[in-house]
Amino acid sequence: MTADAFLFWFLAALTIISALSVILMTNPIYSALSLAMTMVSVAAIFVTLQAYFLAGVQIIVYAGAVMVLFVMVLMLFDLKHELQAFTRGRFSGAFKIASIGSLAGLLVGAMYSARINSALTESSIAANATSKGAITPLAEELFLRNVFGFEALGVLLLVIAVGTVALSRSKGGTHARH
Amino acid sequence: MTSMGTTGFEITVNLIKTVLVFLMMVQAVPILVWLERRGSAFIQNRFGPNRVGPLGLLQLLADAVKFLTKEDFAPEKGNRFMFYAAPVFALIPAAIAYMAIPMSVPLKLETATFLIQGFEINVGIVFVLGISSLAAYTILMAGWGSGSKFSLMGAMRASAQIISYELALGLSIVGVILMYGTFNFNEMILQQQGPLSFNAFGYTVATAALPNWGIFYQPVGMILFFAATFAESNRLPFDLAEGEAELVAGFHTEYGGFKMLMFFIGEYGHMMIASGLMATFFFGGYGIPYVSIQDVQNFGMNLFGSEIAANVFNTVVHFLCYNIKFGLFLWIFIWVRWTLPRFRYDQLMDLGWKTMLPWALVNTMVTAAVMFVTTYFMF
Amino acid sequence: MPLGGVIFITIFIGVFGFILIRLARLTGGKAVKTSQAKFDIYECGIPVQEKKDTKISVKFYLTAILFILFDIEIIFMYPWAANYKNFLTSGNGPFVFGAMAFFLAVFIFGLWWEIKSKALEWD
Amino acid sequence: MPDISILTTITPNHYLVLSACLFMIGVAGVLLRRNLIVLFMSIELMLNAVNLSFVTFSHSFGKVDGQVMVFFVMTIAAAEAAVGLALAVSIFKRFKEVNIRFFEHLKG
Repeated sequence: MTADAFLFWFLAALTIISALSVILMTNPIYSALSLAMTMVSVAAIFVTLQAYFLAGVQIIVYAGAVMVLFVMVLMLFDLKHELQAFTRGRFSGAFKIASIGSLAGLLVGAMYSARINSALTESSIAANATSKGAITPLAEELFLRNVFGFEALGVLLLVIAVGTVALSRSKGGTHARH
Repeated sequence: MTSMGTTGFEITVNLIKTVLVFLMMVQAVPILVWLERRGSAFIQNRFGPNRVGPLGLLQLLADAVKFLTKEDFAPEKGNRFMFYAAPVFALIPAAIAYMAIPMSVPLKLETATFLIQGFEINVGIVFVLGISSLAAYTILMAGWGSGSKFSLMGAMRASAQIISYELALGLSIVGVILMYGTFNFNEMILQQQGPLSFNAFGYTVATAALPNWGIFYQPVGMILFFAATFAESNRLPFDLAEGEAELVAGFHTEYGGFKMLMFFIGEYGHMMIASGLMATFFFGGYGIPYVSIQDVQNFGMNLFGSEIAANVFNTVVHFLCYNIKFGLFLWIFIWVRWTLPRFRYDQLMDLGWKTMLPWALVNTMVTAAVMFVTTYFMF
Repeated sequence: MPLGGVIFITIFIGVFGFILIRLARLTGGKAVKTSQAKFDIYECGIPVQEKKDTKISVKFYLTAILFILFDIEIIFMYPWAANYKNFLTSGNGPFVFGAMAFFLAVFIFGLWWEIKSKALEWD
Repeated sequence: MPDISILTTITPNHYLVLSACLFMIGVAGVLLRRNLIVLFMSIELMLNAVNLSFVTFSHSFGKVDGQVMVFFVMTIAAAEAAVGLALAVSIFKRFKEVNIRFFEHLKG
């Protein structure tokens, strides 16, 4: 077994286990911390795919910012334990699980029928990524060919910033009386 | 394991190296604590710890014994798992982020080349920023796991402070990245070799009087970066998380003994990252001013006469040079702590959002505009 | 990228920290419950007050949200900054400079609006 | 001796299957959980799964379009989390819980 294969299986197992604990933990704070763990291991998987900069962005944006926000909000709420963590109804639950299972089977089956048989090799991006211009292709793609999307996202972020401030305008803490 | 080496020997050495860097970090903490206590005593015209051993140096051992004999305590109200996990997690981001910073020229032996750093990462800056931003979880876990109001309030304050200053930190680095055009620390250091020289309006400006350090290109960026790192590592004047008049001790109110010590190691680890980054970005990293790497190599060749000995000499000399710069910044951290008073929380947030962030933006824009103008207009 | 090394040292530090905490428990012993007060959380000397709703200002989470939004804008500048020299030499300089100027204008407008709307005021 | 090349040779398929598994875990979370914030987290999981497949395709075709797309997806995911949590906080202030039971209050 090569080191790369071992690394992949290790990271895949880590990702799946932490992702499962996101949806199985009844305490939402544990869910959020598991999700942070998932994000970090997905970043590590990005590294094995030679997307170094994206791995860094994944850690900064998801693990370092979005999940910190989730954890902070959950601590603000301070939900001690959840009485109804999962949906009610034995029948509907079984039905949901069955439908998820069949969908998963369908997806995995589809992927195997349309398999890409090339082994994972050093791609042409990787050849660039190891040399001096670590992210030249990414930057050129982003700023020369997708510049409209880039500017649009800037405006979107502005709109969101204005919107969230407006949403949380009302005075008082999380437990304010009305 | 892609670039941890090709042969078994290389991989083993590289893995042991990471452990060594970590142990070095852990070992530096008692020394820094001693320096801080003696330094603060010096600044405040006191004696400081001077009874145990020469210059009070054995105070460190006495402290370790004290930590070891403290009984292990966890509050009943808190969450035991989080309470114990938080100090362990406090070590990880600080240590891993520090390992990405190069400390000397790579050591060339007969068959292999070893980098004097934990591991080389080609997107170094992004890696360090990302990993050290994970420190916010430690604080939130400690605050929530203690089950105390003071801890929770302290954790909220500390994490809000850390994330606010991360913006100013991230933005002040953009100017640096613009100047060097890379994320890689080693390339940055190599670009800072030699005398000050740059191209402007089609001419090359050079002077041998100054080294080619980043501080001469990014003075504003340096000030902003250094100030933001103080807030990131929760040091005075920004240690609002543990403002003892209001919050007892912030997120580690309930901690004692070894668990407390581990938070300390984390905090000092962030100081070390900040000092290492300051040296790397703005002060030439391990480079020696006015002397190139090749000069040192030639000097070693004349001195020892063998290639390998010269390589070792080269590495050791640059390692010492890095540590002088590194120690200087650590001392500045301690010095500032005992010189400036603490901010108020609203002043802290105002400084981060309304002063440092706009200045960092201005710095970025001016840098980009100057680079644009000096490249496109010729005289 | 030395991913294996990063994972190795992460596990190493985790085990190291765990052993340290166990060691401290061995040498120091587990805390003996001599009274209830010893095991209570810290409360400046008065008996612990059970109050369910600790009020925490919404400001903290508003700060976190604004942090996320501005952080992403800063992350967008990183590939631009790292590649700016190449853009300048390859002749795309004016275009990329203009694109980032617009983006920064939006950023500055957002920051100005947040400051003006007093979303960043702490009292 | 059975063929273990599926274990030792990692192909893009492995990554795609992993991504599908992650996506399915996300779907299960959305369907099964009742906490609004855990629902958001499950959606983040699904977005991550999609990102993973984008990066895989980008790697196997040697083009960076996929990575740019991931960049955009991350931005939008973060924006969505910001708005969603702002809504969650508003809901919590009103109903003192974030269980999706609160939708019952929305009936006329």
